[in-house]
Amino acid sequence: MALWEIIVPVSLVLTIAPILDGMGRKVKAKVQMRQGPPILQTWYDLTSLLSMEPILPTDGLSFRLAPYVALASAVAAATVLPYGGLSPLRFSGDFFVFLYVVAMVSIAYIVAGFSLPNTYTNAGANREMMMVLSIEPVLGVAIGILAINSHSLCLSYMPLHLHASPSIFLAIGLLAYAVYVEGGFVPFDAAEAETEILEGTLCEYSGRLLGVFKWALMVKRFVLLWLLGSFIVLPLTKGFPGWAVFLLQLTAVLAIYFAVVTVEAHNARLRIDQAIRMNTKVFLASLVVLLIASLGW
Amino acid sequence: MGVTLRYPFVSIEAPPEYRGVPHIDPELCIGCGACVNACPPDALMRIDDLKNGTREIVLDIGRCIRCARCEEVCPTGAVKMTGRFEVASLDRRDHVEVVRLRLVRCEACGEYTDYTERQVVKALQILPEEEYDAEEIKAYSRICRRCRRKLSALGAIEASRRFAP
Amino acid sequence: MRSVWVFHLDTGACNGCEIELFDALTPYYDAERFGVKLVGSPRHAHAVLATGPLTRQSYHAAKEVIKAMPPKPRIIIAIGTCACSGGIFYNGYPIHRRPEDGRKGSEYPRRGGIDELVRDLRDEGEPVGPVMYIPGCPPRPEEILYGIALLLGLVEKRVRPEEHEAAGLEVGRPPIDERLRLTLRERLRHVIGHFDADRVLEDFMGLVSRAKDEEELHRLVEDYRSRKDERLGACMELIETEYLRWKRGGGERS
Amino acid sequence: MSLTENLMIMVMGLYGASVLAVVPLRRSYGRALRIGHAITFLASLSLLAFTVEAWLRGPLSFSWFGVPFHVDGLSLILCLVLSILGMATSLYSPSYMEVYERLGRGWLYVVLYSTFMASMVLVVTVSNMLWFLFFWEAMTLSSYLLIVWEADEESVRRAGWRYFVTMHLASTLPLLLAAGIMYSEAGSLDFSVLASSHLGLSPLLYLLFLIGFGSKAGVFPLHFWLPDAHPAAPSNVSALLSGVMIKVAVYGLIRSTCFILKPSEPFGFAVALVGTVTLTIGTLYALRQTDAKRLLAYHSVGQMGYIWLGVGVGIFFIAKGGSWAAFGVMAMAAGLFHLVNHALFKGLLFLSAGSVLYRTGTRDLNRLGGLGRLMPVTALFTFVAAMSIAGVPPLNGFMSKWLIYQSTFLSRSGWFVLFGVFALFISAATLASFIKFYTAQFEGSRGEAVGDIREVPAGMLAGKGLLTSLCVLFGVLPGLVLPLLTDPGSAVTGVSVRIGSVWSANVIPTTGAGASHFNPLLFVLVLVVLTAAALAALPLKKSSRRGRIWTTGEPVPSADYGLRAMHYYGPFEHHIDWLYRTGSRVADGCGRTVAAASAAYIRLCRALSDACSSVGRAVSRAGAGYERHAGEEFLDEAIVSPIVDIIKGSASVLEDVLSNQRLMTVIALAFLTAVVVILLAGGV
Amino acid sequence: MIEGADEKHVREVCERFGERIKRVERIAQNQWLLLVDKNDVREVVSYVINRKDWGETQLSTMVGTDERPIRGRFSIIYWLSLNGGEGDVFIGVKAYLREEDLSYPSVTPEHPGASWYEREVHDLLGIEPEDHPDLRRLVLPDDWPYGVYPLRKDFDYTDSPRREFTEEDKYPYRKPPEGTVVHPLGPYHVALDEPGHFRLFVRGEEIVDVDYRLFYQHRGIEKIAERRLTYDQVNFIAERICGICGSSHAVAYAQAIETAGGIEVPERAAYIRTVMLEIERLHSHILNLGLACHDAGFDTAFMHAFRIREPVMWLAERLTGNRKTYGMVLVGGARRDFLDYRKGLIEKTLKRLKEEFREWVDSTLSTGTFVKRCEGVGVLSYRDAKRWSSVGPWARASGRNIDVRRDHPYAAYRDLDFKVPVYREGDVLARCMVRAEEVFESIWIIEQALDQMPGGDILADYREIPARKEALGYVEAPRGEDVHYVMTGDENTLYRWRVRASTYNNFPSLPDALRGNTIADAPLIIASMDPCYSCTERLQVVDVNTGRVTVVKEEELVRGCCRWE
Repeated sequence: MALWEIIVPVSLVLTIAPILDGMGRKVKAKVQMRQGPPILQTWYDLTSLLSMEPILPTDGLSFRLAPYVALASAVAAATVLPYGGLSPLRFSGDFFVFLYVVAMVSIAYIVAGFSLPNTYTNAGANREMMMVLSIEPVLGVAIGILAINSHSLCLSYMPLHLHASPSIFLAIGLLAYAVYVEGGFVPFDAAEAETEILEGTLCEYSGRLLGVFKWALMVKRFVLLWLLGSFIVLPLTKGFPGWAVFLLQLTAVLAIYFAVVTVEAHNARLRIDQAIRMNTKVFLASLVVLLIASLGW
Repeated sequence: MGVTLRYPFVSIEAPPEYRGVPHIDPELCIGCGACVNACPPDALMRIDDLKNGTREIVLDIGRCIRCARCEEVCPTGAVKMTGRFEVASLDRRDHVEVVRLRLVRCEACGEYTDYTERQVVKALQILPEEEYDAEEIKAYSRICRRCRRKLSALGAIEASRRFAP
Repeated sequence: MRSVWVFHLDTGACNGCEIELFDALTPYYDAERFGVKLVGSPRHAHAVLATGPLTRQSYHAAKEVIKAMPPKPRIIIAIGTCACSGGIFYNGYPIHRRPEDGRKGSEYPRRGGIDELVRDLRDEGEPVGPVMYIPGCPPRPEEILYGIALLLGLVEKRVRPEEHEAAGLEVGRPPIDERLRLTLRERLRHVIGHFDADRVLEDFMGLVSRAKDEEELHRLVEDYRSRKDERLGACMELIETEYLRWKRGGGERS
Repeated sequence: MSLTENLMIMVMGLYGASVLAVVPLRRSYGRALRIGHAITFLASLSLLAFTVEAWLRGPLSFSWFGVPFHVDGLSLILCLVLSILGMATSLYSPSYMEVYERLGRGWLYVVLYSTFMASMVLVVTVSNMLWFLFFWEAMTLSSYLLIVWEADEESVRRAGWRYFVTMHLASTLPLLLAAGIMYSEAGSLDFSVLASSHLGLSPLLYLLFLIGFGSKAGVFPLHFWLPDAHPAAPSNVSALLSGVMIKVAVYGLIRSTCFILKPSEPFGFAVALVGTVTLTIGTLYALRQTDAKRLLAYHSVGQMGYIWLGVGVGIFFIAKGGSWAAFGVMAMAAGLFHLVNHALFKGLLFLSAGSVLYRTGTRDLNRLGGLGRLMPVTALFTFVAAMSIAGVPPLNGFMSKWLIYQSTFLSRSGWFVLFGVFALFISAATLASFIKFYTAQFEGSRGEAVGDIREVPAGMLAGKGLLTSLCVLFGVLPGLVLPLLTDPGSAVTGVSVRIGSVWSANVIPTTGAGASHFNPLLFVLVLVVLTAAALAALPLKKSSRRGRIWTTGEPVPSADYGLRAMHYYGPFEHHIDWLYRTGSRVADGCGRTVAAASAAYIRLCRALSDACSSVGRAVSRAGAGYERHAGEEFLDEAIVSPIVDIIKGSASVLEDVLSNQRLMTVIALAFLTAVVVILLAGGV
Repeated sequence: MIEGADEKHVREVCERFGERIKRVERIAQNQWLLLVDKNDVREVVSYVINRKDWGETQLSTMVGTDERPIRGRFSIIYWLSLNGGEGDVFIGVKAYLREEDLSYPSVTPEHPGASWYEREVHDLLGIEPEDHPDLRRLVLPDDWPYGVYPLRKDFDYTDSPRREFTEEDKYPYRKPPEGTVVHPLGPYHVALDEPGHFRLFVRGEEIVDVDYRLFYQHRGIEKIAERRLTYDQVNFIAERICGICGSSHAVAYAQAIETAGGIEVPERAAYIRTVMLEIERLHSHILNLGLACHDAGFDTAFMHAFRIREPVMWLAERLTGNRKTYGMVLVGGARRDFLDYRKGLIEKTLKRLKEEFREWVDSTLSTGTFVKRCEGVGVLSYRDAKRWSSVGPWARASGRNIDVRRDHPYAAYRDLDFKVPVYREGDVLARCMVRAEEVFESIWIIEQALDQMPGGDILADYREIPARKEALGYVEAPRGEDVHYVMTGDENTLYRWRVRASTYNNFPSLPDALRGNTIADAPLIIASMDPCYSCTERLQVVDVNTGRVTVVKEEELVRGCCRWE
């Protein structure tokens, strides 16, 4: 494993994630019949934030470090994903490592949110935790079916060894749902609800720290989408050259993101209890899928 | 299908009915101060400098609520609501419009009066000439209130002398 | 600067500016084009959009807001006449004014609004960035966009202080007698409102100066009535009648 | 005698020495504790030496005074845990026990502590069922006495009594029955004899073991005693109870069902199922708690579920055999790894809760807050422990959970995958709970119970520091302990699993070919480097301006601003309210059963005591001044008054020392049980 | 029977109280003033308001006046109205208070809706309602000294006295109930467009109780108007009470003066006013619906609502010269006429609006997530709506069948046909539905008004307005009933102006709607009330004693120049 194999995907996600966000804003603007910001707007915002000196509500270390940990975790999660033929840090069972490292972004978000005596940040943290709690079983079932089907828990191995079956399509559907929820897209953005709790944890962040945190959250969304995209693209492109697979993955992620944004634009935000109820319903449905899968279909 | 206007990258005009920023036409303003009296937020001010004999009609469009009362009351049509609205600035001084007029100097005592040269001209224009002696009025118009009162008093004394032998 | 995150700071406004502010963010105006984004916490903001005349009750909270912002750039965008100078409410008893500014003065530019807070903050040693004044009551969304674009350096400043010496004694003389004009103007104000009255009157004066005699004037007026709006036509008729009555009554004896 | 055996003697000797050393120090509380724990620390250290030595030498058997011992990998795992926790608590306790100075009896505490530790060491090394039960009972008894240390609290007495009765009814009794059955079939109770006598796979035996060890381990639905008992004890004892004692039950389970009996698929499945239910219910209950130690106790239940899940899957696949045998070995190793890890982080968490209690006098999370600034080191240690139990990489909890997930998700069985899904979900719930645990104590504004306090003394920090560093070490270098953990499985199946190097942790033999081993250290490096890079590239100036907390403009007193522990996760808890309702119904049912059973138990004991009352009364006349405290724990007295009287009569030296009536009764009970056991043994 | 009680309801009141009603005066077509002793105020008011068979009785406004310069006493008037088809009646219950003893029995224990009114006169005039459950400061800023009453005639308006305060004695907020913490909402919260501080006492997400501090926008215009503004200028400040429903205030003010002064408004002007009021309602309702979507995180619907609304703004701009503060109203009529092309513009805009808005409503209501957020949320029961005297869509969604346009017709509404949508659910969804239906009704009203618009002048020629005349002006603003009370003064100037905006009556009932919901719902519930804090915090009361000359007419100019002493 050469160093560049890590550096390339890392810089890739760091660069593309904000652009993707910019594209999302553009798409949303189009749905809303307006011109919208330039595609690079999120980058402009980010650079502007990163160059700003923050104002800190506390000296607490967890508050200060959380954004960096979040960013590092999100980026680290990217290193176990497959990019075309390249998967920088592949190993058996890396799916769970991926999952937990992605969860670390949430953990940083939550701990930072609870690190202040502020009901806004606390509510954000609280909701994020409940969201994670309620979506985890769905995610688990999706992974379980994929594992049953592919006999592996290695991210770069699993997609290539899936056998077509009804349950696998449903499993990818579940995965998509889980990614959607985990990504905090409307209507599941209760944790960062701006009009309710002022972006939750981020309410108290400013300047550079805010920039880093926002970046982390964007990267997290991106890696989640990339995960989903890989599970869709890789099984269909066995034998393709690596660069082609990579381009297809990129296209798939873009397509998924556009779909996600369109869904986002046509929904109101669910209250956290409604979101939990919805996730539970999906979980119960997913148990049926698991049953189907364990029957070998 | 977006509906977003290209403004400000293209210039646009406000509709003709729009009550934009008011503007005082210095050619028409007679300095009567009707607008100052009518202005609800005191965006218009009349500042007399009796030393130098000038009157300033000051319009601060940063205070103006654009109700068009000044336009409504202006007897000469000097104050007009324009279609202009692009008046943002980092410097509040940019928002001030000053029209400086000359006050009439009293021919009797040499002090400045509290009305302008142009007010006199305008008043004479309106005056139904057939009912007044234009020349007398013209003469009186250049004398300040105090002197006028004095003149009247003197005139009264004169008259009483005449009628009371 | 390509990104301005703004926090809305209402210091006692009447809501008009707020609504226009919202309008500026919506499809027709879409301030997001310039990277403007309304944020929920002052911590995120590059700028505050201040509206309102700065009431005493909101003064303390507004101070908290600006102090909660990152020290740089802390731009203040004063939207609306109230925020620029206190507006129509400028010297009410619950309006915050610095003691030295008084409440009656005739200084200009007129004082009041967010400026009072900015100066207080600067006295306390808090860094505060530039203040962009966007007057209007309320400003049109275009005006707000213009102000922001000006801040971003996308457009030129179009306003400058104007100072005129009105030295001449020529005050203009309309084609009809000035006294008649003023009387007609007041009458028309009751019929059709001052805005249209001025225009009708102007039109009429145009016709008078074009017409050589009464017949031609009548023809022109008829022509005007047939072309124009019913209400305007009625007014024109009224003016003509009044004009002729006045004229025949010997108004122009001189 | 080998070095190993000598080390074992040294351990026992040191525990004995600690007892002897403190008995003369009856009047000096502090010194008794310091000296006693200094010796127990050495004992734990020798235990560690013994563990290492024995591991290097391989299994060995020996016998002392006719008691047979056998030390193999499985025993050593527990010995390892015991030695580490022993060291930590020995360092921690002298300072911590100041909290209980008003109760006096420092020497007695040391005696009980040493007995407790020694009994556990003996339980996991002895190789005869009867002696196993004897030490088992000694462990129960000494732990009971430690639990009711604060016996002047009504709630503590109640919790202790509940624990004691449950243990006798649901643990000792089934195990005794099982021993009886086995003896009737094999004619001996030596483990080696039992193992070689090919006992039939009687479901009854499995069931008895399941109940007997399950109730000790606190698995659902026999967990009800645990959330009361663990918080009742002093925190250092809680750490041992949660950290080690309930693990001894896992040892017993594996020892009995894999080594003595044969691993069985249905049994494995049952264990995994029980584990899953336990982890789900225990943790979801923990989610709701706002009492620090109660929360931790419920998590002990939950985490026990993880261990049982891993072990159960292990037993299932070991029984399945064939190509799955290696998988089973790893699954069991996963469970055992979690056992070790849980001992570390749960011990640490209890010690942390104790530290907070030590300084603030409360464990009500609602009344705490803002301690991070005041007790930074404790905060850090607690954070590590909390993240570790929540399974956050790169800490040890993650590694064992990672293994448990693999052993369930890769099992290709819908059921086990479902178990895994629950494990995954509950991992999130654990996280939620521990974020609450950590943030409610150490972050936010100062709670109402927090005064001007400072960090706890160095001794306490040292104890916690030891555990903290091991939490990190085992997370980053799981290869250090994995060979030991796979040993029991290998021993049963004869299949040895290649662990790879000490750096890596690929332990699940999968079909996922081509994937390299997981190298946690490398991954941690990546994480650290990325964080460092982010910090370096976008540094945070120390001089950044400070602002007030944003209250949306209107000042709010910070004491009223911010959620209290009880407010965390309200909607979610509301959503799973049905579970809590059902759970409490079940717990109530169990409680009622226990109440009924204890009534019967009391009647039995009373009959027993009536039988020997004549003897008792005769002797009791010699013991003067025994006062009955009618109305308080009357049953104890009814049962044991004869024996009490015996003690009174025969050992007048102890009289002024053992002035606490309830303690008397308890010690008497110990004798009673011991007598029963010895009688049985004699009969054998 | 007392003389003057020539109406069924008034007669009944008089018969019930007999001698205790000292005087009855019919001050306008539909307005009666009953003079009682201050100790009888509570009884009379609660009798009227709690008469079950009188349907939707309502405390419309309450005025306290410093009448010392005229009568040497303070006065209070409770204005009650009958609604919902019971008759076009306003009953004022008036009592005088001596300066030495400004206390009187509070009405609040009998009718909670009186709470704010009484707190306000307590703040501004120093009148003491006895047994009032909560006499904390309502209107004045926290740093205002105690015992200084700005509305008294002897208070100099150039004063702005201060007191030093610390954060602790800033305002006596209630302590959070056991087991709750404070979730402050505002003054600067993104979901509140205007400052206002809500102290939600929450148990996690759940709102257990609410305390609030409003009046961040109190601008104290009464004193400004008293000293600085002339009589006609008041129209413009009335318009700036509220940027959204300013026209309603201007019309209400003008109508009050017209009623007091007996000025006949030209019919055409009444129609123009009607059309402008309805246009204002259109933009206001669509705006509110959009903001509700925004608060629920449904940005697309928010954007589309504003897109659909924008042509209405353009229309207003072309009709009046400004998008918001129309400046269309003067006492006696209107300021701009509707020319033919302007009518055409209206028709064109409305046609487009009707289509687009119907589409918008359909698509928004078919968005499951949005409906989920609105349904059953923030329920205000009919009982609560009634006991707080709530008005407008907020009350209509809770089953109160009240609408000033129908119950007390003004302007041209008597000639027009329209429905009053009433829902019984009382939740956010019901409020949205009421507003959506009212949008269609408004379009229909404008269409009729344009068809029927008569000719003639748009501004009445009037001379003097008699002094000491009292009257009410009332308008159904987008948010409900606006009531303006005026008392004319000498020389054609006002003595007292009391504005009661619709939100003023709705606000106190908000805690009832908030309790039991979650903090996620709070912004949505608040938005669904469509609060207008600036209205509420308006200009309290405007007294115009000393006016300068209104318009310098040409005659005056001539006089100025030509009249020598």
